[in-house]
Amino acid sequence: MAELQTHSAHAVPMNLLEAVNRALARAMAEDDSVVLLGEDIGTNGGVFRATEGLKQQFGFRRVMDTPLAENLIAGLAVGMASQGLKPVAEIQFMGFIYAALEQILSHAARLRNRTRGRLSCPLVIRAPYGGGIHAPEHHSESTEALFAHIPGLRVVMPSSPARAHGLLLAAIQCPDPVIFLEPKRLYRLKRLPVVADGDPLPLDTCFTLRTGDDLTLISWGAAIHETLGAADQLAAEGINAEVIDVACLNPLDRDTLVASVSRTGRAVIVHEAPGHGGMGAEIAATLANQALLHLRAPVERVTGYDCPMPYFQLEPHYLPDEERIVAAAKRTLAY
Amino acid sequence: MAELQTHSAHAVPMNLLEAVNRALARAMAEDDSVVLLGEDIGTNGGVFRATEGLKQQFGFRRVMDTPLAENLIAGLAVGMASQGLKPVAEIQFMGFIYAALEQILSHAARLRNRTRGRLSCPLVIRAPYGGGIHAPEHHSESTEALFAHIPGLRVVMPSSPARAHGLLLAAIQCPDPVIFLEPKRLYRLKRLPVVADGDPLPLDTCFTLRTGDDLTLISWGAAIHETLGAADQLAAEGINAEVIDVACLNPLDRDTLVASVSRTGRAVIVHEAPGHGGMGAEIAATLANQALLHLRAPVERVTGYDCPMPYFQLEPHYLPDEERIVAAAKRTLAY
Amino acid sequence: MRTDHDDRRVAGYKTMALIRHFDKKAVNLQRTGRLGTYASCLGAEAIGTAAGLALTRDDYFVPYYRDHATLYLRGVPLHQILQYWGGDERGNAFPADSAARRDLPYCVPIATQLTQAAGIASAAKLRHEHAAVLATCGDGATSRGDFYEALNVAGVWQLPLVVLINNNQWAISVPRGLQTACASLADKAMAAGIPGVQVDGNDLDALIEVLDHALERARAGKGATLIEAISYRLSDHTTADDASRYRKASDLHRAWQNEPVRRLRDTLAEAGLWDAQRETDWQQQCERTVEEAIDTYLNLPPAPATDMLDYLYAELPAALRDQRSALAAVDQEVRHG
Amino acid sequence: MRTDHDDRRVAGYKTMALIRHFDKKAVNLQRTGRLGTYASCLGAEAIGTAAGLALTRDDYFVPYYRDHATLYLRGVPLHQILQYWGGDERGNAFPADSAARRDLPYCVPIATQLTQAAGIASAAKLRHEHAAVLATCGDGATSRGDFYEALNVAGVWQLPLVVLINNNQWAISVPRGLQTACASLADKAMAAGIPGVQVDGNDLDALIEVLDHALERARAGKGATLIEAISYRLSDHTTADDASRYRKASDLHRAWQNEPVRRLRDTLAEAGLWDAQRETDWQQQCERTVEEAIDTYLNLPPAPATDMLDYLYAELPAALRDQRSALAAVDQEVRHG
Ligand SMILES: Cc1ncc(C[n+]2csc(CCOP(=O)(O)OP(=O)(O)O)c2C)c(N)n1
Ligand SMILES: Cc1ncc(C[n+]2csc(CCOP(=O)(O)OP(=O)(O)O)c2C)c(N)n1
Ligand SMILES: [Mg+2]
Ligand SMILES: [Mg+2]
Repeated sequence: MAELQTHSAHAVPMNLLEAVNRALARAMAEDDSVVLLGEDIGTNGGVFRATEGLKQQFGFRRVMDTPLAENLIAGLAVGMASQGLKPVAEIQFMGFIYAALEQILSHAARLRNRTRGRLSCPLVIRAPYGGGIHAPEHHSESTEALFAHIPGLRVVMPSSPARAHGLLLAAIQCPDPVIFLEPKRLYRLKRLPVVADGDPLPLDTCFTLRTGDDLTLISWGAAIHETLGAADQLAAEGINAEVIDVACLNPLDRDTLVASVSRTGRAVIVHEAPGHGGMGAEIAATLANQALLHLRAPVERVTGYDCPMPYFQLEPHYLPDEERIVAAAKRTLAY
Repeated sequence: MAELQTHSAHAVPMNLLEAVNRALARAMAEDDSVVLLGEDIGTNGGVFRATEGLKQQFGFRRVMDTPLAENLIAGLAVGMASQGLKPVAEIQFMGFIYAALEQILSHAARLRNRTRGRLSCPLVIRAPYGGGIHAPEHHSESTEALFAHIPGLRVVMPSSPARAHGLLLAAIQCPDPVIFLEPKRLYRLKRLPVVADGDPLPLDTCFTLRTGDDLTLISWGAAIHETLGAADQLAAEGINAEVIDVACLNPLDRDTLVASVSRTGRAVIVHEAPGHGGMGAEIAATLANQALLHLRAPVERVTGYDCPMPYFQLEPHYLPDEERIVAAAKRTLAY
Repeated sequence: MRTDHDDRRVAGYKTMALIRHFDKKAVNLQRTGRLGTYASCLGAEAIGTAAGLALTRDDYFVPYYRDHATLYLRGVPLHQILQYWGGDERGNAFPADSAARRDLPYCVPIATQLTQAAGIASAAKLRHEHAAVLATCGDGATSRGDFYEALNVAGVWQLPLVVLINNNQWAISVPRGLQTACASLADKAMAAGIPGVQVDGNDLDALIEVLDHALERARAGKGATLIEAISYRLSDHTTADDASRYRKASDLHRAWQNEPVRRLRDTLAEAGLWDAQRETDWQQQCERTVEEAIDTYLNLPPAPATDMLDYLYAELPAALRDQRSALAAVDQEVRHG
Repeated sequence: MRTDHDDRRVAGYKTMALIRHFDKKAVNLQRTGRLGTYASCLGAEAIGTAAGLALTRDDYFVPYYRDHATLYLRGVPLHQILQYWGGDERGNAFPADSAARRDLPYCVPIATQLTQAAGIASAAKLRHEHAAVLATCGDGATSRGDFYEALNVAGVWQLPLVVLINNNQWAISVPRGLQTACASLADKAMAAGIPGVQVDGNDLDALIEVLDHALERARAGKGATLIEAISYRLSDHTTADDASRYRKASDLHRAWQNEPVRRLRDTLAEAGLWDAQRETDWQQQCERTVEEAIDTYLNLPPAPATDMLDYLYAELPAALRDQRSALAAVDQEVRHG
């Protein structure tokens, strides 16, 4: 699905963080069953201020500061969702989500299936993810692949204020459990127009951000930023890259990806997470399987190294940057 | 690396479970710092009897029945390993390992790196994995992909008594943290010769179980069984399949895989876990990248469906069987 | 004069006797290959029954895997309980008109149901329902952090939650004394700032009293309670276990002296509420009821393979269409092949 | 007559004053972009110092992220503490000849260090060491299941473990009263069947006494203790936080009245163990020491990019060779470009 920048009469400039905040406020205003829970989300408005003002607006009953326990947060959310509430839980940083994995994998993702539709689990778990803000250890993780491999879950990663807004609205309305990973590096990057009363965006399609015929650059979340930058650099040299924001890693819109690469014949996939077993592998494998005869070069992956995100001194060397993306694109073109 | 069935003077017939038990006993006898911990591993000898007799032989101080808490088991093991013990923890079923993920991902896999080599974490976490024994819910999981994506960890999955024995010895001796996943479906399948005083096997190479020129079948763990069966069926029709047991999913021996498929030009990857984001994707992506010009057909994946392993009535429809593997192989050959 | 209370006790006894019979038959079904691994409730009949009697239709029940009696009293037919243990998720689709309609299904990963129960309790509180949530677990479960996290939030949020521990002295092969050094499991409530009560888990009357009190307290907005019911697991852990490997026959023998079913029967008989004739009649009734349930169970149509995808998401995602077609083809084959 | 005990108190005061100065400078370094997010220990100087004084070289220390004083006393140079907070893992490579040689590094994921500490304690017990393990955490950490799981196993295995809670009343913006309804955090020890003690976290003498006792008890094989030290976080949570958003200036002001450094100075002065001259001299010494540490820190050579792979496994796996070469090329470029 192609979505080029929407400009509308109702559009208001927002950064990604404000877009998240506005989507939460709107969802809560429109639906009483939407409740928020997490650490420091009340009076403090969240450590990034994503929930700023919401406790004041909707009261402490709907904006719950929990005790400090991520497994608890997830379990509470599962319980609430099983009875028709729509909990939106915040995990303060993605690096602290692992204690919640058992609840997510064994229960949230399975409750509907396990009860053959009698109960469901319409929760959203939001977490800021990714590096690039010189944060402490464990504050810069990109482990989306762990969640994308869990059947029954939806994994959504916006990369612009408009997509953060529209996808978060959709995630909250969605009757399935959703992991919503917010690129904290882009939180305050720039204000872009968002249609605050616009429709939710679909949860199972890629977004084509830029069209081109020479190769396809595929990415999601924060790395979209460098990917678009690389596309600009390539354009300056007369190379037209198509740029696709995958946005939803499970279920995955394979059709858009395969169609694009079948046309361009070349693909570079960019993500921040370690390459080994990352979601770039799934996409590369899919392209190589479904577009094999169209491929004019091997599908390349530009990713984090196969080590934990280093503490911030070495972080710049870890993150895929425009240079690495451009180099991979050129290798692909020269093949 | 090629390892065809070893027959030696010292070989003793064992099933996979006995091979695990013997490797544990030998490691404990040879090294005082090896200790076992887990639920029901003491007097009961483990619910599958993998630790049968070890408490009697080595005492309750070295064979510790823990309170019922997987997060605790992993944390204890990390603490012990940080001070030079070599804990071998049992998680009773892989479906109960998720509570331990935070300790594994955030600590075990990172301790050496975090302290720049001052401390290390030579632990082994064993867990029976996979379906096919008509077990209760959560008792049939294959979530190796979650662990294979964690840098700093080693993920090992044996598929025969000899490999279980040799790889477990190696895992215990290894100075890195190892997740050791035992195919419970093969535990008692058949007794095969194991050299009880043989050397540990290497932890970073594939095992070529059968050579062939027509295509390469790639698998690991329990699915090796059906994969070998499929190779037999194909052989009956005059098709010679090479069969590679990946065995170690991280670090991954890409060279052996690429070399084989570069020669045969065709590959089918088989695993029990859901396909989406599974380790088949990493291998398919690697092959398509590094062997692109040699590929005569798209790399196929035969996997579980993208849903949780169903409770046992539907399990037979979920698990990849010989028929599906043979069909994929033939599609590949007919391409 | 026969009171309401007496009626409840007699009803309780009938359920306990029925479930005991059901349990025996379920183990037999497993032994003859017609059921999967099954968790017996032998020795836990009073606990499960008391829970079922104390709960109202407005309350919520969050079971663990030995709560067959409670689910039965919540309106789940026995054949559906067998269907679950027979490896079929449809067993968890509790009847829409039953008290169990919103209850959580059996929970396999130990203690994970407890934080969920706290979540249900906070939903009930948010909606100002006059309802309590009862969650159960075993003694082994009290070692998992979830147990503590759930009690802790229930304390600080004053949730309408009652956690009932079936302390049957064993977690598979691990005895209670190796789980914790805490003098009594009820004392663990202290850590959460809520009341903790110990009760004889073989005494239906005592159980009902304690549960009534705790549930009413919860419904009235006065907060959570932890209950430790002391019992003994008279069966193997499950049909996959052999308890003789790790516990003494003499201990088991001693525990049988205090088993809940006969004990209640004797009490009722002494009070003139039960007699040999009623016992014979009821045992016959139990046999008929359980036979019927088994019959229904064994004749249930198999689930289509497509079920494994059809309930995963609210709507089948486009990404799964091909996989569903493959499974539909399997179903075709099964039907016609 | 001046006693050993007096010497220890004076040494304690000196450390507390030094760390207070260090802390102020570290916050400044962060504000001027020369340090990463930093967790201040303002108000926790007595706790950290008492821990450092009570531990022996044979003991093990398992810190959380505010334990700068303790690490310093364990022999970690101040510049290395800065190096860690400056975003460099080499800060965790504590000197091989120091008491900290085997200590765990700062732990960021709340409470996860506690089960590890229990593991270390069981290793020490297995080896019959005369050693205790001291692990620290905050009040917020007591809500995580790990806290409870660690205490529980320490109780049932009689481990030589002491868990010291720095109850500074806040977990970022969440006050102690929203973490738990338990009357005192020390009471949580009950759930594990171990003793729990409350102590004034602003009183070095009291802290040392309680710690000495608990650690000696642990070393003697008598089991674990939970200690709740009551303090107040006088700083923002970290340099990334603004506490004025969620707490009253008046509360903070009140807490300052009881702050540990001045309080100990006054006590020592009254006892004739300290005076204005010594204070001036020592403050000057603190400034010099901290300046030197900052200097050393700022002049540390940057780590090569290859470090991110070189310590991940004991030996570089073949699978990572290409990635290492790519990083080595980056290092080349940095050096020559
Ligand atoms: C998280 C988890 N770990 C391990 C298991 C395997 N297991 C099933 S029942 C059980 C013992 C539970 O003991 P207890 O809580 O006392 O309940 P009981 O079975 O005695 O009623 C164990 C270890 C599990 N189901 N879930
Ligand atoms: C598992 C986990 N969840 C969340 C965080 C983010 N976080 C860092 S400190 C903190 C509060 C900790 O409070 P407390 O335990 O009282 O220690 P204090 O900082 O007050 O000393 C939080 C929520 C974290 N580091 N780890
Ligand atoms: Mg039990
Ligand atoms: Mg605190």
